[in-house]
Parts: sequence; C-alpha cells; structure tokens
Amino acid sequence: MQRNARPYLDSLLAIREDIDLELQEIEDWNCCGATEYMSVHRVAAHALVGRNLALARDQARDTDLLTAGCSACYLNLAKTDAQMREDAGLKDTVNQALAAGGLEYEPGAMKVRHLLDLVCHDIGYDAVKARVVKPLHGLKVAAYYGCQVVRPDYDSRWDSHEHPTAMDKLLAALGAEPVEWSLKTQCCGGHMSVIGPDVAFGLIRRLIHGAQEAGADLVVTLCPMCQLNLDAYQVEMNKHFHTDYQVPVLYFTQLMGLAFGKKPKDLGIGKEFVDAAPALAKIQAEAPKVAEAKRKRRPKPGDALPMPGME
Amino acid sequence: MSALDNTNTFEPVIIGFTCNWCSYRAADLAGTSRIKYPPNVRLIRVMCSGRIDPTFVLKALSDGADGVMIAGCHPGECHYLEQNYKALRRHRLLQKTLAQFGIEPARVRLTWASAAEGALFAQEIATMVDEVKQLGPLNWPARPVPVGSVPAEIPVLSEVGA
Amino acid sequence: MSKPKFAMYWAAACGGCEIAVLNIDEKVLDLDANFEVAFWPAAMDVKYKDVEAMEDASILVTLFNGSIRTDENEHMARLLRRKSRILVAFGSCANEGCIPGLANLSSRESLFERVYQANATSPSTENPNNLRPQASSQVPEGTLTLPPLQAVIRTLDQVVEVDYHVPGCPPESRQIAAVLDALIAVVKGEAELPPKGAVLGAGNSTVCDECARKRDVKQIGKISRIQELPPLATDVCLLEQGLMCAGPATRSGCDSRCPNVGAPCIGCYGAAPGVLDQGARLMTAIASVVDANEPDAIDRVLDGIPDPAGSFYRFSLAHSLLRANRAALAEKP
Amino acid sequence: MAGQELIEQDIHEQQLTRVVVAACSPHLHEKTFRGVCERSGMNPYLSEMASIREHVAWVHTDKVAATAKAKAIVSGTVERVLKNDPLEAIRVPIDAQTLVVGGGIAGIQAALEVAEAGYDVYLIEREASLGGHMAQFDKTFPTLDCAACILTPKMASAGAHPKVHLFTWSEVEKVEGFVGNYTVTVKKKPRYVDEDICTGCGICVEKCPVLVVDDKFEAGIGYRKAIYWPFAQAVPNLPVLDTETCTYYIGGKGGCRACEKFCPTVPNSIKFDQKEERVTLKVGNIILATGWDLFNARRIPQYGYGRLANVFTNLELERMCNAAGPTGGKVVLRDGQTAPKRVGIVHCVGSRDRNYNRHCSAICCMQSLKTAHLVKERTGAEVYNFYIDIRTPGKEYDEFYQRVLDDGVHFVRGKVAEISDIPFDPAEASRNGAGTLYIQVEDTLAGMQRRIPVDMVVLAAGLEPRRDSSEVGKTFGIACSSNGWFIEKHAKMDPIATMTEGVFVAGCAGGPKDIPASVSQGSAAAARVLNYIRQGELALEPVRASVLEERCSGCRICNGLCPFNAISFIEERKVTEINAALCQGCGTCVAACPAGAIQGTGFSNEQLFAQIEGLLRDVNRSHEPEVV
Amino acid sequence: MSATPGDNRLNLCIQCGSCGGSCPSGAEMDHTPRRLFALIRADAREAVLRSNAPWYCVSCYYCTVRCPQEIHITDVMYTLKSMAIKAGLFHDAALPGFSETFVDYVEKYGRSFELGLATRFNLRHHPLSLAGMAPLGLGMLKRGRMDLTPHRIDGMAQLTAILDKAKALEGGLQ
Repeated sequence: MQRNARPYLDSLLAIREDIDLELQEIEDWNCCGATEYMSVHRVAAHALVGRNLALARDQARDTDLLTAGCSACYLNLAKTDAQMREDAGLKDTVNQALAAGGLEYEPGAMKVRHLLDLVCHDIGYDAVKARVVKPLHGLKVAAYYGCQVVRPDYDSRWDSHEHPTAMDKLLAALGAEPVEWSLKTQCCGGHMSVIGPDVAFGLIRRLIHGAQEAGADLVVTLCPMCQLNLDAYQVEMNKHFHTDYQVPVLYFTQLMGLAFGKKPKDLGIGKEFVDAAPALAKIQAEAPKVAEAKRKRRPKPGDALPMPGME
Repeated sequence: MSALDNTNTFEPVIIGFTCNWCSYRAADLAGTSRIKYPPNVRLIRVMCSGRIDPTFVLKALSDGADGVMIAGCHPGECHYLEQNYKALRRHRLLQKTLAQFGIEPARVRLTWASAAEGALFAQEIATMVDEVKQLGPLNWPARPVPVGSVPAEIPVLSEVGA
Repeated sequence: MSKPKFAMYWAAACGGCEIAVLNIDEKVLDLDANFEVAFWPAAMDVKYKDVEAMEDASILVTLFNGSIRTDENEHMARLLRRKSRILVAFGSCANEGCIPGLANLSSRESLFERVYQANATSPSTENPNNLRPQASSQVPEGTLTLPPLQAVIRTLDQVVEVDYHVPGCPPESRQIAAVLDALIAVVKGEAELPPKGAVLGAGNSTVCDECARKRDVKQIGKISRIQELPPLATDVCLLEQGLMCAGPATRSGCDSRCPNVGAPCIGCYGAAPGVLDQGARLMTAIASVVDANEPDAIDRVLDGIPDPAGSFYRFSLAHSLLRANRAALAEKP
Repeated sequence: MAGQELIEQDIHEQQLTRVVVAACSPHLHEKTFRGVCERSGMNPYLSEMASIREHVAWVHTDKVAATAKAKAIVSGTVERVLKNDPLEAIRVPIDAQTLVVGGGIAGIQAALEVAEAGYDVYLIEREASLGGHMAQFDKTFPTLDCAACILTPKMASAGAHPKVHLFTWSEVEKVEGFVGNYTVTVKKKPRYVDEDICTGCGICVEKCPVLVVDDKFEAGIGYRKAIYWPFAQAVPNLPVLDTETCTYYIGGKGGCRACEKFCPTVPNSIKFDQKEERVTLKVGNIILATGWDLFNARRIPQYGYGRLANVFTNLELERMCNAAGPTGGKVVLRDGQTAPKRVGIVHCVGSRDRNYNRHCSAICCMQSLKTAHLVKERTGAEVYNFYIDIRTPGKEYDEFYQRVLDDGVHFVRGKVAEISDIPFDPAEASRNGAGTLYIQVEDTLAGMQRRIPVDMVVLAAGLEPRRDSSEVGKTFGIACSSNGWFIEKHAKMDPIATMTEGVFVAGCAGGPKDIPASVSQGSAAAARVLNYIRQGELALEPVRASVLEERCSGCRICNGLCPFNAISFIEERKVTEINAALCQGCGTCVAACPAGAIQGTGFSNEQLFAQIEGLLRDVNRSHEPEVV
Repeated sequence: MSATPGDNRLNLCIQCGSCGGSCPSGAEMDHTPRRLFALIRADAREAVLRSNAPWYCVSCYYCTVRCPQEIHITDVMYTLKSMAIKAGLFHDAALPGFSETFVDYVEKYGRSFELGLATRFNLRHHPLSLAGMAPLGLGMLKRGRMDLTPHRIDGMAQLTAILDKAKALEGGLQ
C-alpha cells in the first residue's frame, strides 16, 4: 500500500480515528505471492503467507484480527489459514517450513478479515453514519467488489458471492447513491493486464461502460489491483479501443474521508489517472429529494406484470 | 516365545457387534456368496448400532477378547434414521478413553456396511484380524474373585450379645 | 450383658471417612451405648497383635474404609474379614478405589518417579539424592520395614468377601447415622438384616433425582471447565450449561450437594444400582448427546474433556471393568 | 419337516424351557422356529438361533478354527437364551378413520380411494382450496391436456364425497398416540366467512376495493382482492379474507366493510370476528401428502431473478400460459404487452447443484420442454433450452422431446453461468438492441463459450422440500433425509410407509415426482391404510424399551435421542416414559441411559452380557482369575 | 495425473460447463476448464499441460463458487501450472514467465516490484509492447505510486530459509 496504492493508505490513515480503528502494520511483512506464487510452488506459497500470519500472531496485542486492504493479500491470508485448518498434512508441512525460520503458526489463531468487512460488519453502518459531516448527496457511485474478497469466501463473511451489498450500504450511509448494476463482482482483468492485455482491456471496458450506463459518476473499489486496472489501465484501454471513457475510480476509504470532512488532498485524491474532480463536484450540500416511495399501483388492463421483489 | 513367533501363531478372538438391518445382513450375504474370511470374529446381533453400549466393549475386552468390531448401517442410512451417529459418537469417546488404558485404537474398530456389502464386510474383518494380529494378544487379566475367609454363615444379629 | 464389638479401620484412604463418622455428632454416643469399640486406630490405641489375638468372628461389624494399596492393607483386610461377622466396605475407597484408584492409570515405577525423582515434575518434591523408600533397610538399631506397594490398587471386595457397601467420598453423615440406627435396630431385635451385598446409606436412583436444577432435552455443543465459563445460571442443569457433570450416572443419596451449590457432580457415590461400570455409563450418556455427527465435529466437542478416563472414572476406576492401565496390570503384584 | 417335528417332540417330552437352533441366519428361519415353539406351547421368544451356516460353514476354510467358532457361537446363544424373558407381541386395534394431510393431487387421490372403500377420511389442506400445485399448471406433459380439466373433477368429487371430511385453511397442530389410535389436533384458521351460510355468490369479492399482488396462486404475476377466491374452481367454493391487506383490519377495524355491506345472505356471511378453532380427530392411520415448495430463484443472484425484469420462473410461465391466468394465456414480457422474440429456458435451477440442492427435481426437463413448446406455439419466438442432461424417462416422454426438437427449439448443452443485462462490448450492444438479456454459457458440445441474446428467460426452478418439513416431520414422528424430504421405510421395497407405523407418505413429500407418480402413490398409500383397517388390529414385535421409573432420575439424557417421538418426559413426576407402540426397539436409549434405568426387551443388558461371556468361554487367558 | 492436485474432487465433474461459461477469459482459452477436466480423465497429459487455459485463469473464483459439484477449480488451475512448469510444457513461454519473474522478485526481496516486474517481463517476452506501456509506468512514478528500486525486507534470510525448506518438503511430496 505504501506505493502503488498510496491514496488507499493515506485515506485509511486519515479516517481511522473517526471509526476507532486501531491499526498496526505487520513488521517486515513479505509479499503474499499474489496469484502467481501458488502456480509455481504450492507449499512454498503457503509458507510465504504463513510467515506473515506467524509474524502477525506474534506481534498482535489484545487482538486476533488481521486485516488486509488488498484482495489478493486478503485471499491468500484467508486461504492459507483455512487450508491449514482443513488439512492437517498441509499444516504440518507449512509449520516445518516455518520452523526453518524459527516461526510457527497455529491455523485459526488470527481471524483474517478484509478492511471493508471490518468497517461494514464490526464498526457498522450506524457508527459510520454518525461520523458523516459532509454527506455525499447527489453522488452516484458504482460499488465494485471484484473477485477475491467475496470469493471463494472461506469463512462466509459476505452475504453473496455474486451480488454483495455491504459496500453499497456503506456508501448509502455516507449519503451517496449506489447504482444497481450487474458487474459488481466481475473480473477487472487481474494479471491479464500484463500477460494478455487484450483480454484485460475487454474486461475493463465492460466494467467502465457498465458503470457509466448504470449512471454512476464514479466506481468505488476495495483493492489496489482493481483500482490500478480500472484507473491506470482505463487510459490504456481507451487508447486500445479508441474510446474516451472518463470514469474515475476511488477507494471506499477516500469517499469515507470526504464524507467525514477530510481534505481531498489528505485522502490522496488527485493521484488517480482519471481525474475524479468533475465527479466530486456533483456533491450537493442538500440531500436530493427522495424519490416517492413506491406504491403498489392499481393495475389497469394491459398494464405491466408485477415485478417479483428481491425477498 | 519371542514376539515374532507370537505374531505368527497368535489367532485373535474378536467380538463383533452388528446391527440387525445392515451389517448382520452383510455377514449373511458374505455367507450366501461363500466369501471366505478369517474365523476370528464372533458376531452378536443387536437391533441397531445405537444399542451398542461402551459397557459391552469393555466387558468383551476384559473378558478376554483381543478386539471388538462395531458395525452399523452407513451414516444417513440407519434403519432407525440417525442412531448410527450415536454409535459413532460413542466410539469416538470410547477410543479416547481406551487410549488411557493402553488399548490401541485398532482393537476397537467401527465400520459401516450395508446389507449389500458382504464382500466389504468380509474385507473389513480380514483387515481387522490382520491388524490385531500385528498388535498381539490383549490378555486382559481377569478380575480377582475373592473366595473363602468368610465365616460360613452370618448369625442373625439379634442373637449376638444376648 | 456384653455389648457386640465394633471396629473401624483405615487402609489406603485420606481419613475423611473417619471424620465423617465423627461428624454424626451426638449419634456417636448411641454407637458407644450399643457397641463395644474393639478396634478403631483413629480413635483409640489397639495393636494389630491384639486384633490377631481375638477369636475369629468375634467382632460383629467392621467398617472398613480405604482401598488396598500395600501388603499391609491386604493383611488387615484379610485379618478383619476373619475376625468380623459383618464386613462393611465403607466409603468410596473401599468400594471402588476412589481418587487413589486413579493411580491405576500409571505403572508403579512411574508413580515412584513422579513422587521421588529429584527433578520430578511434582513441585513439592525435594529429594536431591534420589532416595526411594525400601521395603526393608538396615539401621544401627536393626531392620526397618515398610509395607511394599502393590502393582495396582484393589477394592476391598476384590480382596475379601464384603457383606455391605456404604458409598460416598465420604459417606454423608446423615446417611452414616441412618446406617448406624439400622444396625442398632437389628441389634435390638427390632429389624432384620438387609440382604447380603446390599448398598446401605444411599438412594436407588441417580444424583439428578435430588438435584433442584431444571433439566431439558440435552444437546451438547461444547464442554468446558468451570473456570472457562461465564457465571452459571443457578437453576439450570450444569450439563446443559456445558459442564461435565457426573450426576446422571452417579448413585443418589448425597442430596445432590455439589450441583445444588453450582459445582458439578464428580461421581463419588459410584454407579447407579445394577450398573456394571459407572464410567461407561457416563461416557455413553455424554457421547449420545453430543451435538455433532461428523467425526471431526464430534472430536471438537469431546476435546472439551481433556482427561476422559479421569473424568468418567474419577472414583470408580479400580472397580471398573478394566480396573487399570494395561501396563500397570501387567506388573508383578 | 422332520427337524421341526423333532423339536416339537423334544419340547413335549423333555419339558424344555428354552430352545437354541444352531443352523442358518435368524433372518431366514427365526420366524419358523419361533412358530415351532409356539405350537408346542412354549413362549416363542424363549428360542434363539445361532447362525453357524452363513457365519461359519460357508465362510471359513480352516475346519478346526471354524468348529471352535461354531461352538463359541452356540455357547454365546445358549447363555443368552437363558436370560430371555417370555414376551407377548404388542397388539393394537386400528381405528377405521384416516387422516390425509395435503389436498394436492396425491392427497385427493388417497382420500378418494379410502372414502370409496367406505371409510371416513379427514382431508386437511393448509390453503383455502384443494388443488395444490397442479391447479396452478396450464397444460400437463406429455399429452398437453389441460391441468384444470383433469384435476377439477377430482377436486369436486373429494369436496362432495360423504365420507371425505374437508378441512381447508387448516393445519395439523399436534399428533398424539400411535398406529391405530392417533389423536390429531387440527387448527382451523379464520376465513372470516361463515362456511355454513356463504353461497359462494362472489359479490363480496367483486365489491372489495383492494387489489393486491397474488403471490400464491398467480405466482406473483397476477392480482387478487383482499377478500378473494383462492382461484376460480376452488373447492370449497368459498372466499377467504386476508387481514393483512383488508382496509378494515389495517385501519384498526374502522373503514370499508364493503364485503359485509353487499353480502346478500341472511344472516350475513362475513364474520369479521371469526376466531381460530381447534378440532380433535381420532384416526387410525395418517397419509402425508404435503407436497413441495418451489426453489427460490433469487438464491442464485447471477441468474438475476427479482433484479432483471424479464427473468421469470417456470411457475410464472405456467400462470402466463394459462388462459384463465393474468395475461389471458398470452406469453409476454414484464411490460405486459410485448411478445418475446427470443426466449431462453434454463434447466436445473437450484437442482443438481451442491450449492443448493443435490437432487434432480425430476419434472423440470419435461416441464421445460412443455414450456418451450407452448412458447413457440404462442409466440413463434426462437426458444433455447439450456440443459445439463435431458431426462425423459416416463411413458411417451422422450417422444415429446422428439416433438419439441421437431418444433425447431434450440438445445444448448451447458449449465448457464450467468444472465446479464449488460453487453460485453459496444458491438454486442448494437447487434442486439436495448433490453436484451445475455445468457452466458459454455456450449459444451461445441466446446466454446457462448453469449446468447434473448428477450426473456424462464428459470426451471426445482422442487424443494416444504420449508417446514422438518417441523412437520417432528409432529408426525417421522424424519427427513439430509435433503429434507421425508424418509420412507425402504426406498425401493416400501416407498409408501415410514419408520413410524401408521404414517405413510405419498406424492412429492417423499421427493420430486410427476403427476402420474403422485397419483399412483396416493392410491398405494390408501391401499396400505385399507389393509390395516381390514385387519382390524396390528401385531407389533415386542422388542421395546421401557423405563424403570424408580431408577429414572429424570436427567433427560435420553429425551432427544428417539427419532420416533416415543420418549416423553412426565413433568409432574420428573421421570421419562417410553410409549411402547411408538418405540421401534432400536435400543439407543437403553445404551445411553446413565442410570441404567431403561430396559430393552429382547436385547437386554443381561442377555448381551451373557452372550459375551458365552462367546468368550473358550478363551485362554494368560492370567487365570486370581483366587483370593 | 488426475490424482496430483490435493483434494480436487475432479472425479465428480459432470461436464456441465458452468466453469467454462463463467470464465472471464474463457473465450480466449484453447480448452475450457471443463474440457481440460475431460482431457485429464482421458489421460491426455500433453494436451492438458500445453493448454493456455491455466495461464489465462484470472483467479476470479467464479468457476469455483458456481461449480455445482464444488470442485476446487481455481486450485486445480494452480496445480496444472506448476505441473506444466515442471514438465517444461508450455503453450507460450511468456505465460509462465510472468509467474516466474514475480516469484523471483519475491524470493530476492520479499516484496514484489512492479516496475522491475513489468520491465523485465516485457523485455523478455514482449519487447515490442514495452514502449507502449511506458507512459503508464511514468504516470505511476509521477503520482508517487511506484518505486524505482525494489524494497528488500529485513528478514530475507529467514524468508529464504523458510522457502527453501518448503520447496524441499514439496519436492519430497512428489
């Protein structure tokens, strides 16, 4: 986060006191191997993650919560923890490897949680709402969750693998208007942006186009990789397809900061490739009129069929 | 007799508890199919593996059996719906307890066999017999039975001291 | 008119049974009034040789407490059997081995090691020279002897025939008083002896029968030790609150003293009537109500019982079907 | 049968009190030899069989060892038989009245069969009318005859039959007793319409000003009033008032009352103050035909049901195709007007999927083929069926598949991955126009990913066990399998009976079935019940558990262990009791009782201890018993 | 061969294609995952290991959560990749190159290093595209979002020891 997701880190640091979040960085953490290491050496990949888990456990004081802001880091931590819990053989092997570095990890010792999960489910929407001083009224946002936070979801932390609602509820608590769209958890291109850009561009365009079609002013993400692909590669994608999409992509922590009244600069806003300023200019001081509560209409002959509800 | 000789000639005696509906019928089927297996297991039929009380196992072991087999219907197929899960739970706890008495887990085997699995049941028996042979005799010492040293008859108390 | 003779003896035991007898208060005077106390080392000085000199069957009733751990215990058990018309196994040790019986899970050697080894894990051991008690040792004054320790602890009825059983660790004083009253009534010719082998001073059901706590259908999802649990409800079954309580498998008669004050029953009154093996009953009961069907999930619940043999057989190990650990049993007596 | 005669002779001459037959497995001839003993005046339960054929002679080759084993088995059996108690079979009389729960096609069929044989039947239906799911369907496969045309006559016969006592808008609350002798408490929910007075003229429904979505019969695509008929051909022909939408109730019993005002009967049929009633019935047997629930397609968010307007369920399509349904039989998009030009039918929605239900719902393939045919016939649209496997194992079913192929319906083999309203790229968008739904699937036969544009999607949602099936099972003392369907006594040989004597299942309560199978099961269940009624009484094996009350401390360890509800706790005496007629004799509670207070006849502790001792009599132990 | 990945449940596959249908890069794959599983069953080792499919897997886990048989498809893909590397069978050397380059950086520094990764990978495998990607890299640098030099963690010796041991154990497993 220190580098390519600098705005994520800055915004998180800026808001952490508002939401009473005490954070400690794992000292001397190593890269989790993303999705790549697993493909080359499975056991070593788990050992790599195991080292982080063990360091976290040793360093943790009065907590067993381990949070990550990146999808891949979160997934890898959760995966190694879950698979070590399930598979005693793997647990032994990983611990034998860790022993070579003087470490040991008892699976389950740390509860691996994504940052969004902590904010939505532990801190809670009400606590967030209570901190809002500048509601984001008038801002239409597309909540984008990507893949690896909600899938495969080893510990059932989310309401859905396909259409989760946690971030939408969070953004609504900030006063913004989350749009309904079908692509919340579609792939941002992942590592294909490097190894097969053509595939990635197609996926990025679909997301950006879909968000725009749904009426979103900007896309909100929870992962540095997704942000990078949708933001930085949006520019590349435009070149590739000769298009001119300008959909800014921010982190949910940045929007929280804005709603909490922080200065955009302190939240790393301005460091994005697609300028978010025009979209953010739409934030109104007053709440827009709430659309009239939907009433059950009297049907007339030739009228539409009723729509099944979501519940 | 050396330990090695022991394993060669030792023929364990094993008590097998089978349920009426699946595992006992599996043994019947092994019979009607003429499937051969070692003669070391002596079966007791109960209605359900849920009837099997750890006391039976302890009694069999302390009365001289070298091992006990518990057989029931496969999980989810119990004739009495779910009672074989109770057998499973009791077996897990019994094993933990028996370990403290120095009795190896292989001596008390839980197995599932449907009425169609005569061959599997015979195989289970063969495997268990083999494993218990490797372990050697259990030979649990018989309980001491005190005899004698008691006055032949106890007088009625009211006569005493009169 | 000579009074019938009474004896009480204390083998491998803690002495609590003797205290319990004294706890019957003025009732002890009835004992004195109706019996001649012929032998009671805890209360008066009579030598073994005095007992040996008595005529066989000259003591009417002997309350024998404690289990058989040493050759001396065994000698006294046989001696008192011969001298007594009625031999009563008194208290949990004599009946089923009690807490000392848990030593049957270990070999004699490991017991010595634990107790006498210089670097033993026992924090109270200070024995830099690794001295061990010897059956006999020479001193300037002559030979000193100690009764040898036997391989395993046995209960009184595993050594000599027993006429009656009074369970409990210790037996409740109220129950002792009742047993004495019954004996006195028999002596006075006002009552008949109960059938041989009867259990006296106890109920015919289990501790739950006397427990005031509310009970419901049971499903145990977790078993904890009492210190791991939040304050317990005062009126709900302890087992249902996740505590290992031996009440369901333990003979009634104690007025459910422990559970009624919030401590789980640990089983000192032994098995319910007609039951062959108390631990097996407790084991099967607990396992039957474990709220899991998959082996791993079952194990997770059962892992809440770190010492199953010790928990199920806390008092009745020496009298159980298996009696002792295999290695301990294999030792020469 | 010389052997049997010999035994009889010996019993007489030697005055035998116990018999052990060392021969074959008891599963073959236990009954035979018990019969021999009974004929000779001995209690049949004082005999035992030692199986030395199946368990010894036929399976061992070492003759010496086999002989030793045979002797041990005989020794164990002899020891055991000494502890046998004389037992009497438990005889219970059978009440000739029958309870049928569920008024769908299976329940109607069962009720009519029993009634036709001349016995009283109570038919209980939770909804306001008989009919069940079949009443919602338009056509039935494979013959395409109209569901209402074949169902309504049956409903009418059941409604009119003097031996069928109908309780609609009612639920079974409590069942006590055992086979032959059940006492059932039925809760009659208030209809707010007096059944005895109402003539079914329908003026109240006509005058009611409140119109709401009908989630039940019309599957959410049609409307009904606050006081309404369940559907046009309802049996009984009575309206029912919904207090949740009626303005009189919503407004705190203030306004409207139009129904009451316009009701022409004297006295007035509308009874705003009608209360719940409870009726107690005595019956000998129970048939459960409680049916199924539709899988909630919202649980698969990638299929978009509830989110994407033009994604429908198969049940919605049934109503849409029905001429009496909300669209008058027209197949249209959610706008109520446009006929679709491209329609995708997705099979296996919520079925054959470990994330939802593992079972095959059995009817959706045929139903989807039927839907494809009807949609094609009515709209001329291009119709795509997305399937994993096409299953058409009924009479004339595969012929129907052939017919649909011939109709020109497209078949794509692949489980649909997702349904999206968002095109992949601008080219796709411009090709297909606005409002298109894209079905993304791997065409597994072509071996490629495809995105097929359609206007309408029909999800073939599967059949699920009723959401309350586990509670219902508990009420009737039967269990559900891990999938949630009621478990039959034997899946093949006894699919109608359950482990609880006197309780039978028919139709989809036991698992997904089509109409012919449900009707057959309804008849089969009736046949089983009639058999019991004709016998008049039933003999039950006396292998039972019982509680020694003075030893029972009421610890309640055993209370949750019986799947047949035979164990109950008597609060006043703080002891547990076992109902011998409900007990199936498994012995689990006997083995579990920590106080040793539960006895098991036929398999008592004493019998088993003795058998263990007998079986081990020949075992040489290195430590001889220590004699003191 | 089908036994190689851990508890993969592959034998439960009913060939329904929900994986291939769900895959974001499914259209680009020479064989869909479903087809790969059929090939594995057919013992067509070389066709499986030469397939580009595992390399095109974006680890989105759609196939895994949607699979009606709960097959751990994404994990199988990882295993197939590592098998392909070991067997030296590639559809396109560039594909494993990225993973290996990434792994190299992690093993040298304990952290990934985007600039180095992108440059080295593209230099080796797509030299022509490097120029095209340059503005992106510059943009990252300008926004303070990329390091010019890799960061090495302090516990590198420890990490190396752990990874060496893990690899030794892994070797032993196979």
